[in-house]
Parts: sequence; structure tokens; C-alpha cells
Amino acid sequence: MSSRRISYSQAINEALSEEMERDPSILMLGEDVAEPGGVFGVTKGLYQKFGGERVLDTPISEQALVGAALGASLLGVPTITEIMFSDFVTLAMDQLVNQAAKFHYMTGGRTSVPMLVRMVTGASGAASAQHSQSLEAWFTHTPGLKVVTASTPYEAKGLLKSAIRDPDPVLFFEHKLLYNGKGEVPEEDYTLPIGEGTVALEGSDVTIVAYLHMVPKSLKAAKILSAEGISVEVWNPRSLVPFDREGLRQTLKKTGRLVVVQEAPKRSGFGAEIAAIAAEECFDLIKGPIRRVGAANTPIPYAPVMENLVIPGVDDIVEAVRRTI
Amino acid sequence: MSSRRISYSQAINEALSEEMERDPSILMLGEDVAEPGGVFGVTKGLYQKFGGERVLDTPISEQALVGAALGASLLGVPTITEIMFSDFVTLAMDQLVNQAAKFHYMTGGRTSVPMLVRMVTGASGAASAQHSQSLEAWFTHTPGLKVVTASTPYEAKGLLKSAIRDPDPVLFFEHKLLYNGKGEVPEEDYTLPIGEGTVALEGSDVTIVAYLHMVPKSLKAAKILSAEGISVEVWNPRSLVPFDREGLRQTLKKTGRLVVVQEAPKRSGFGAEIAAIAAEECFDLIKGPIRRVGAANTPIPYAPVMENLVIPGVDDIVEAVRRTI
Amino acid sequence: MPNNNLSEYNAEFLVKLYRDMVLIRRFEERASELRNAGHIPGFLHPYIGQEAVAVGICAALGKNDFIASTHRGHGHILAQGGDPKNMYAELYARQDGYNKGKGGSLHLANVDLGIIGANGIVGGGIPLVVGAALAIKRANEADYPGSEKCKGGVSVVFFGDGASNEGSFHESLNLAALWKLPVIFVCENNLYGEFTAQDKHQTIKDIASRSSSYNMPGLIADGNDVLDAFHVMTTAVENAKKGSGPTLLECKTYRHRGHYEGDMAHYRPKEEVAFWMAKDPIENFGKRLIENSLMKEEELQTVEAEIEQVLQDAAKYAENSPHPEAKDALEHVFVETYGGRALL
Amino acid sequence: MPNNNLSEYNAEFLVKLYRDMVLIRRFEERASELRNAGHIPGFLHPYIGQEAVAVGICAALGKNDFIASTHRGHGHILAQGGDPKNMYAELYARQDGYNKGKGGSLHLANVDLGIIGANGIVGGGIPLVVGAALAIKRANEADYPGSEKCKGGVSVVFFGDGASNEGSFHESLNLAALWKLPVIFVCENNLYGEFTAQDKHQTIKDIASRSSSYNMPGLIADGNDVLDAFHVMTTAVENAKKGSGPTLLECKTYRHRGHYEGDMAHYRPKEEVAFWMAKDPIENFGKRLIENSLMKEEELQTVEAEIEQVLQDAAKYAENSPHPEAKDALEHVFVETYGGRALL
Ligand SMILES: Cc1ncc(C[n+]2csc(CCOP(=O)(O)OP(=O)(O)O)c2C)c(N)n1
Ligand SMILES: Cc1ncc(C[n+]2csc(CCOP(=O)(O)OP(=O)(O)O)c2C)c(N)n1
Ligand SMILES: [Mg+2]
Ligand SMILES: [Mg+2]
Repeated sequence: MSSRRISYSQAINEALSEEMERDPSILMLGEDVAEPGGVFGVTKGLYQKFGGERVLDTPISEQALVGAALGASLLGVPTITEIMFSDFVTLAMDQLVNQAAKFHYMTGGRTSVPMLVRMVTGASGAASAQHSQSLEAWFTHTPGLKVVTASTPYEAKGLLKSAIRDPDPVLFFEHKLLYNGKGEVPEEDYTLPIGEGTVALEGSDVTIVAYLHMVPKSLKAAKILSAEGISVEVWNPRSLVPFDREGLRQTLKKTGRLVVVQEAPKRSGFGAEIAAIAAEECFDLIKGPIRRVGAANTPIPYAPVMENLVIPGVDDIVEAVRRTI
Repeated sequence: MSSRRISYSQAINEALSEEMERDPSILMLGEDVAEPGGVFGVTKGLYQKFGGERVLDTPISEQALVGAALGASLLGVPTITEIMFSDFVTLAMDQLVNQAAKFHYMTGGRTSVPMLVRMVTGASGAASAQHSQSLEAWFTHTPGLKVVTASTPYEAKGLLKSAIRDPDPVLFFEHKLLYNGKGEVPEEDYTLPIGEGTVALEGSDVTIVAYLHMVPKSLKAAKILSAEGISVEVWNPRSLVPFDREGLRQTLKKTGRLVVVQEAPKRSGFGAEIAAIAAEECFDLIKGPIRRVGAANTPIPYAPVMENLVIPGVDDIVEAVRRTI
Repeated sequence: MPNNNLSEYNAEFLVKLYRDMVLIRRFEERASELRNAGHIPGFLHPYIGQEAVAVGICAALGKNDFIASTHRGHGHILAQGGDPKNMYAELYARQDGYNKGKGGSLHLANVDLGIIGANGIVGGGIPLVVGAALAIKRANEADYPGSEKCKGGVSVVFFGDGASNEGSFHESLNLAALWKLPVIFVCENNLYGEFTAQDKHQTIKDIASRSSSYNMPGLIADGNDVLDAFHVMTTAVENAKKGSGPTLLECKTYRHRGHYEGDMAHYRPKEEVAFWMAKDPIENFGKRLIENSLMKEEELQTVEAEIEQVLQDAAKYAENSPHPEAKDALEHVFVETYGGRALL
Repeated sequence: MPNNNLSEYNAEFLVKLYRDMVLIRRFEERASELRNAGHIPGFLHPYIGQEAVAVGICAALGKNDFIASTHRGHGHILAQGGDPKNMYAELYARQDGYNKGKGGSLHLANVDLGIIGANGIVGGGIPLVVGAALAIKRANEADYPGSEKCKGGVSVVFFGDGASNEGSFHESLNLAALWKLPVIFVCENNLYGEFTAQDKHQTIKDIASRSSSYNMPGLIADGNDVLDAFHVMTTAVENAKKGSGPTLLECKTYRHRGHYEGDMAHYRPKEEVAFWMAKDPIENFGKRLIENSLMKEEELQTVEAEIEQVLQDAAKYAENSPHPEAKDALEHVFVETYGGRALL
């Protein structure tokens, strides 16, 4: 396969474009996603390519927007929806949680909901408390929703394509700070399997589990630790639901030590679930306390100096690993 | 202190009534809480006692209802709000999560939000997927919110009073299946401290951590296990935020074995947080896998035979404890 | 067209309207009995008194048209062609229920019949039909596998006076109007949301008037007159199908019983109840059919007898339908489970 | 009362209106420069062009009155008495900011000044003022510690045309109307929600007309004429204070710049921009003051000079204000932390 370096946001844009080309029934909806191409520019050119019948700007009405996406999906028109900042999903929780997540189940399997929601997530640029949250854990606690994350352009394109093709409601988390980062992406059509984690870095002393923007941070931490003679394996589950238990077990077999890293507040984040799985199912492999790194249990403050303290940094990861050894 | 046996719902009613009497600024809001006295009858008589100026029926508008409670609280009028079924809070998430939880913080401590939200929760009576959920974990993952639960009439009255007096936003979870259960409650005014767990049953082999309706179920399980010679300690954290880490450590010191029980779906529930705390902070005390009991990761089905399978039962708890020994 | 003039309609059609209303009434009465007898485990919100709305509205619908319903949904679903057998089986929580026992009254659905589902969330169905109409619009524009199922259709949502205060109402009407989608928003104003009278939950009388906020037509029908509901709905459907966009249609009606089984509805003034009982949609329509020599008294009795039989059979069908197995609870969380991984 | 007639008002008042508008304009221009110079880390949504709304509206308010604002909130906060020093300090993310550097532009608040807060969520502030009005009502009825702070007041929310499509708008107006609360809902229709023109997000022109859904008065003011905004608001405030309930007040206006700093606003037709630039609220009001001999050209210059000084001082104040310490981030999650337990 030939490949080239493109940005994460371009990788997403390509996935959207190619999938909409593949399937003429797919619709895209969101606030300023059409003519303006999205606040982060991720959907640029799609309106021009597919027209206003398929790429729709909506009013500022998150509940109706997500509900409309669900209704169309129920009738066999797959939808791709953008939540401009994932914080705004708080306005659409009923449609996602009570309706979309449960439809297939409540109808005894007689309906399906091929609905994809793009969640623009994470702290970036002093956006403060209502534009910086990482809310993925809520949705992993909502049976009926799949939750997928991407940490590189390669993952973004391959996983997003799979997520669009998935017959169930999928929330696809994209981190703002990753949009401009570049990476190798094949020229050819490809998909990555949902539900399979990946070893981002091989190592033998400790496993760091990380996803989204915590993957590059963990890789940096691993580099620093390697200089100290600590060999870190970085394992990225990629999708949180489904979660690759076997992958987790495999890496713990190698290392026996676990540090779980998430950007969301530490309390009750998905990192707790990962730690709990390890403590329940891999206890035989675990050699010491399972450490978690997450944001402080505070809202996200505005001042960069405070934001830096709250959001987990490379230092925090390094420190947690050191304490684990 | 003299006491008498009253129901959990009467205990709540007394707490509401006495607190509104104590503080003439408190307002109560909700759908059908005033004249009708609430769908579950919990607020009966309060409208008659305090009048329509203080006990207000609202339209079916959860977002405005919760937002109005917040606005009044911000101006120094404490509010008590009922979410008739906690599933409906999905419609008020912005006001709770983006606004109420963060106000004190975002304003650098210059405002406060003495707001109490009663969350009627849990599965009961084949109410199916949209009237049965246990959503407390979401709110424990939202810094700025306190999360309190009650498992007996005594706890309900004492904790609710503390929660109403608390200067921060508190979500108070009440389980429908507990409403009719009776228990001893003092005649005199009393409060129970938020942030302190309680040993519901002393034991030495295994600790079960449980809250809400899982407490009585765990006590039943303990009885069965006791007949098999297994001595179970049942520890109830009462409040999830703040969480009594020291209490958890104390019980684990005794038993070294942990089973965490919740009614919510197992994945990413608050039980995961408890297990993760134990695996991180009490690893030195832990003798074997930390088991979790929670609902199956499915929506709640209608048919009782299926609901029974999904919601954790006494059997499930017994089985988990047996596997832990 | 004088919408109330029986002579405008053929007799067969009129008898069917009558029959469908009786079916709903008796279905609900029996459901209540079956619940009291312990056969139905969950909530029931009886539709009794409002039959003319469901029947009049759905009579204006055809293939490729879709409805979304509410917690008080049995009437809508029967009117849209739901089979009492599978409906009772669902209420009984059995395998032959439309939802295989997983949904119950609040979630009865069958997309093949154009029923997007009852709903446990007040106002929850309103955004869904905006999406359904979007799918219809897509199917009108392009061919793709399945597009034939909704080409040319309209989508309809039922909701109550109480629901008209939810944010979803506002957002959905705005969106449908903006996109000129083929939606009819049918508000059944039965004067109460649970135990709260309309004048204690909103400051307007005619909910139809809210259409002006969206530059959308707002129509009012007598919700106790099946022909009026049908007639007004026909106009709205025509407009939707010819691309003129959505309509808000308010049907004024009343529920005869409490909000749910068990509610004695003491909060309603006696005179109000009496006023509306005198406007019983079935009794009055039956009388008119007789007065106009379209049916005879005995024929009304025959309808009753036939329906009695249908419902007896349906209840028996439900009773004989196997219970689901406990482990069925673990199915249908996802279509694609990735070898079970998604379920853990 | 001929609202536009300068002779109805005293000169001091008129000069203050002018001055307040200039303060906002220059505050925003400078904020933009300070951001470009790297002093302000977060988003900015400049209020330039809409000054007459904030100033006209807040001029009708007094002690015990409260406002809630939006992402485009600086103008409202200045008009309500916010001090540029503490505002710039907040934008700079410093300790002397109104929010001690924890909030930033989107969350500027000071309840003591009657400012319930800017808001990062479109429509997020609308329910808050319904609650504020409820507190006012309670304070009017009863005495309790603190009740003197809001007795007799009104509460006011600013929001945009885009926000009028959020469910919170609908629910809040219905609730306020039902309870006849002293609220004024001020919609600043600047014809765009982000990059989307009004006719692409709703099918009406006059958002004030949505008041009819709540049987509430709906008024329209020229949002580029500070006296008109003031006059219409005065009526609404009087009604609210005498117990007649809420008003929806639409102010027609325009933002001169892009949605946020960095947006070049290419999506707007040149003629439209030119049309509105010609209606500049400050320039035109200044001209009228001169024409009516209420101010002289030099006096306008003096105002400019004074404000230049105020803002220079404010920026200096901000620059000299200490940075918060990183560990301050861990404070103010709760009032009561139960000895730190609540924070872990
Ligand atoms: C979001 C939400 N809030 C509250 C409820 C509880 N509830 C069920 S039915 C109902 C009343 C609905 O009134 P209306 O819309 O007029 O319909 P009707 O019952 O009169 O048919 C309420 C409040 C609910 N199911 N969902
Ligand atoms: C709930 C929510 N949705 C979307 C956004 C992103 N956003 C910020 S401002 C804005 C436009 C608001 O338009 P309008 O209400 O007209 O106010 P204006 O910007 O014109 O002052 C949008 C969509 C948001 N902040 N909150
Ligand atoms: Mg009703
Ligand atoms: Mg605008």
C-alpha cells in the first residue's frame, strides 16, 4: 500500500467523503458543517461535493438535530452528525440515551440505528469549563452505544470508516488537539476493526493504557522513562465499547504492571472501568497497585497555568509509572 | 432518642417538611409534586402546608425546571427539585452539568448553588427501558456535583436533611423499591453526615460494598452465605461524592476481599470507581480478584423474567462472594 | 368540502372508521381488565375517549407513511394497522409481542407497519419524525436499497398538550418548517398532562397557535369527531406531499379515564367530565350513522360482537404465546456484536 | 411617549448612554488587539456593532435587577456596571479577574453587580433568569437573610437569534409566562448564528412574534438606537415590576465583525454589511447629540480620551495582576468539602 502524510482532520474528511460517495443514502447533519465546512474545518468541501440535500446545516437545536439523525437512521438512511463541542451533547442526551441507544433492543431487534455521531472533544486553547470536557465515560455506561476513539490520522480514517458502516449507533470521539497532527495514511481504501486494541509501543516493565490525546502524551512519557531504563508498553484500546479485553490481558501478561491514563476527570472515568477489569479478570497477572492518571476532579479552569495542572501531562504519566515500578 | 417505624417515603416527606419549615426561603419544584403530591406520593401534604408560593407544579419542561431551580439557588433561594423518573434527567443535563456543577468553580468561588435534586431511580414493576435506569455514575464523573444515596428510612431522612443544608448542588438518589419499606426513625431532629460510609453488617471474610437497593439485597446474600460459614461485611458508602475512602480501607483491612455491587449496568458504573480505588490505594490489603456485580450491559427489558436476569439479584451477589473466597 | 357531511364519504369507509374506534375502546377496556387480573405487568395509559383522533388521523395515511406515538399509544398503533394479537402479546410480555416482550406498552413499535414507536419520554417522539421525513425526502431524491419503503410518504407524530411544553417540540417544529419536510405534528389536547390542567401548564388555549412561531399552518380539529379529524388531516397530508411543508394540527379531546390505570382522576371537575362524556366520539358517531341510515342498531351490535371475538382471540393468543427466556435479555443490544465483544 | 425624542431625556443621561457605548466599542477593539498580542488566551466574541442594545437595556435597570448574558457578553457586563479592570484581568486569566482567572470571557460573572454570568452554552442562560425571577418573587413574599438583595427586582436575559431555536428558549418562556414572573427576554437578532443567516435557521423574521405562543407581549426595538432600546425596555420593566409578567423583546441589530476573533465573515453580502455599517449605533447617536446641541464634537473627543485612559489603566491593571497559582485550580469545586473528602 502506498501512503502519504496527511492531518488527522484531513483523514476524517477523507473518510466522510469516501463513505458518502460509496453510499448515496448517507446524510450529514450539524451546526455549520455544510457551507462553512465546520468550526474546525473538518467537513470542508463536502457540501460543495455532495450538495445541500446531503450535507445539512441545522439550527442551534441539538435535541432536534440528534433526534432527526436517529429518525432518519431508523428508516434506513444512515446519518453522520457532528456535535461541535462534545459539551453540547448534554442537550441531546434523551435522544441519544433513551432513544438511539435503546431502539434496537426495545423493539426486540426489529429496528436498527446506523447512526454515527462525531464528538469533538477535549481541552484545547483555554476554552474553559463548557468547551473542554471529555465525556466518553457516560456513553460507555449506556448500553446500546458504541464508543470509538482515534489517536492518529491512520486510526481516524480507518476507524471512522468502520464506524460509519456499523449498523449500530456509534459515538466517534475526535480530540481537538489532534486535528493538525500529521501521520501516514494509505492511499487505498482501508478500514480498521472496531473492538481491537493496538500496541502503540512495545515494552516489558509496565503497560500504559491510553486513548485519544493521551496516546501521544504516553509515548512521550515512555521515551523519558526509557532513558531511565524503564521499558514501557503503550496499549491503545481504540474502541472503548466494544473493549478488547483480550488485548489488555496480553499486554498485562508481558508487564504485570498497569497505569491507566485518560484526559477526563479521574473519578468514574473509563479508566476506572479498565482498572476494574484488570483487578477482576487479570488479578493473577497484576504485580502491584493499578495506578490511574486522569484530570483532577474539577471543572476545566480558564487560566492556562491551572488548565495545565488539571489536565494530565507527560509528567503526571511519568510519575505514575515510576511509582508503579 | 425515641423512635418509630415509618416508611422511606414518609421519612423523605418529613425531611422535606421540616427543612422547609426551618428555612422559609426554600422552594420546591417539580412535575405534579404540589397539588397531586407526586407520582409516588412522596411530597404529599407539602403543598397544603406551605402553599402554592413555595411548592410549585411545573409544566413538563425538565430543562427549564432544573434551570429555574439553579437560577433561584444562585440568588440565595435554596431549591428542592424532583426528577420524577431519573431517566428524564437526560433532558436537563446541560443545566446540571454545564451550569449547576460548574458555577461555583467558574466564578472563582464567588457564587454558590444550594440546590437539591431528588432523583427517583431504579428498576421497579416492569417499567422498561426509559423508566428504570440507575444513572448515578454519570454525576459522580461530573466534578462539582455531590451524589448521595439512601438505603433505609433512617438514612433517607438524615441524609436528605444534610443534603438540603449543603451549600452545593446535590443529587439525592431514592430507589422506588425502597419507598414502602419501613424502618426505625428518631422522633427528634437529626442529620447524618455526608461523606461517611457505614457498616451495615459486620463480618470478617469478605466485604460487600453496596448502596441504595443493593444494600438490602446484599444483607440477604450475607445471611445465605453466613449459613455456609462465610462471614460477610456489608459496607455502604451512603454518599458517592464525597466518597469515604477511609471507610473502604477500614473494611478491607478486616477482610482483604471485595465484592462491589450496583444496580446500574456493570460497565463504567460507580462500582468500577470503587474497584479502581481499591486496586490503586488498597492493593496492599487485597487478597484476590475484586469482583463486581452490576446489571447486564443491556437496556432494561420489559418482561419480568428478563428484567430479573438483567438486574442483579441476591443470587448474583451470593455467587460473586463465593467466587471471591 | 363540508368535512362533517357524511354523504361525502362512502359507507364502507364510514363503517370502518366506526369499527376502528370501537376496536380501540374495547382493546383498552380489556387491557385494563387483563392488567387487573395480573396478566400485564407494566404501566397502562388508556386511550379511551380519544379514539376519534387516532382513527381520523390514520385514515388519511397510506403505505410509506409513518407515525410516532406516545405513552398513550395503543390507539395510534391499532389505527395504523397494529394487530391486537401481537399488541396484547407484547403487553403480556411474550415472545410474539411486537417487541418480543422487551418493550411493553411504552415502546410498542413496528416500522414495517409505519409505526416508529410509542415512547416513554414525553415529547421524545417529536424529533424522530423530523428524521423520518428527512429519510422520506432522501428517498424521493435518490434510489438506494430500501428507498422504496418511504418514497412519497409523510411522517406524523402524536403528542399531548403537556408535551407541547417540551423543548423538543420547539426545536422539531422549527427544523421541519425550515426544511419544509413532510411532517404533520398532531397535538392531542386532552386538557391535562398527568394531573395538571392545561391552564396550569401553559397560558394559551389553542396549541395550534404555536405554529406561527415557525411560519407553519396551525389547524384545529374536533378530536371527538372522527370525520373532522380525518378531513383536516387530509388537507395537511396533501400539503406535505406536494412539498408545502409541515402542519401543526391540534385535536381537541378528552380522556375518559385517569392518566394511567389506577388514577381515579379526582382532580377533574364533575361538570367538565360530564360535558366531555356527552361528546363520546363513538356513541355520537354511531348515532349519526344510524340517523343517516348508514348502519342499523343491530349492525352496531354486530361490530361489537366481531370485535369481542377479535379481542378474545387476541388475548388468548397472548396467553398462549411463550414467555421469553431470561437469557433473551442479553440479545439485541447491538446488531453487530463483534463476536460478543460489544456485550461484555 | 415619543421614544426617539431626545428632548424627553436629560443631557447627563444621554451623554452617559453615549459614553457607555463608546466604552464597550473600545473595550472590544482593545481586547481584540490584546488577544492578537498574545495576552488573552481564550476565545473572544466581539460585541462591536450591538452596543446600543446592552446600553439601552441596562439603562432601564437598577439595584436588585439581574442580567444573564451569552458568549458575546462583554457589552452586557460593562453596561450593567462591570469594571473594565476586573474584566480585562479575567480575560488575561489573572487573580484579579472577576472569576479569579477560572472563567474567562465565556463565564464572566458578578452576582453582586446583578450579573448572573456570561454563558458558553447557547440558550444556557435563559432558564437561569426564570429561576432568578422566582427568587425575586420569593423575596417579595417573605423576609429571609439576603432577601433584600433581590426584592422588587426584575431579571433579564440576553440571547441571540440562533438561541431562539433552542428548547431552553421555549420551555423558559412558557414557564415564566405561566408564573407571571418578572423576566424580560431580550433577543438580540443580529441576523446570524455563527456563520448561518437567520433565514437559514428559522422561517420567521420577527422573533418577537414567538411571544404569542406564551400569551406574552412581544416587542421590537431598533437595536441600533440606544434610546429606542431603552424606551421599549422601560415599558417591559414596568410591566414586570407591577406583576403583569414577562416580555419578549427583540432588538434588531448587527455585529460588525465576525462571529469570533479570527472569523473574517466572508459569508455576509457586502451590501448587507454596508447597510448596517451606515446604521452604526455610536456614530449616529453622537451625530444626533451634536445636532441637538447636547454635546460638541470636542466633547465626543473628550469621551474618547477618557475612555482611552480607562482602558489603558484597565489593561495595565490586568497585566500587573498576578497569575493564579496552578494549585488554585483545585479550589472552589465545592463550598463544603468535608475536610477535602469531596475533592478526591
Ligand atoms: C420527559 C418526561 N417527563 C415526564 C414524564 C412523566 N409523564 C408521563 S405522561 C405525562 C403527561 C403527559 O401529558 P400529555 O403530553 O398531555 O399527554 P397525555 O398523557 O395527556 O396523553 C408525564 C408528565 C415522562 N414520561 N417523560
Ligand atoms: C448549545 C450550543 N450549541 C452550539 C454552540 C456553538 N456556538 C457558539 S455561539 C453560536 C452562535 C449563536 O448565535 P446567536 O444565538 O444568534 O448569538 P450571536 O453569536 O449572534 O451573538 C454557536 C452555534 C454553543 N456554544 N452552545
Ligand atoms: Mg394531555
Ligand atoms: Mg445571532
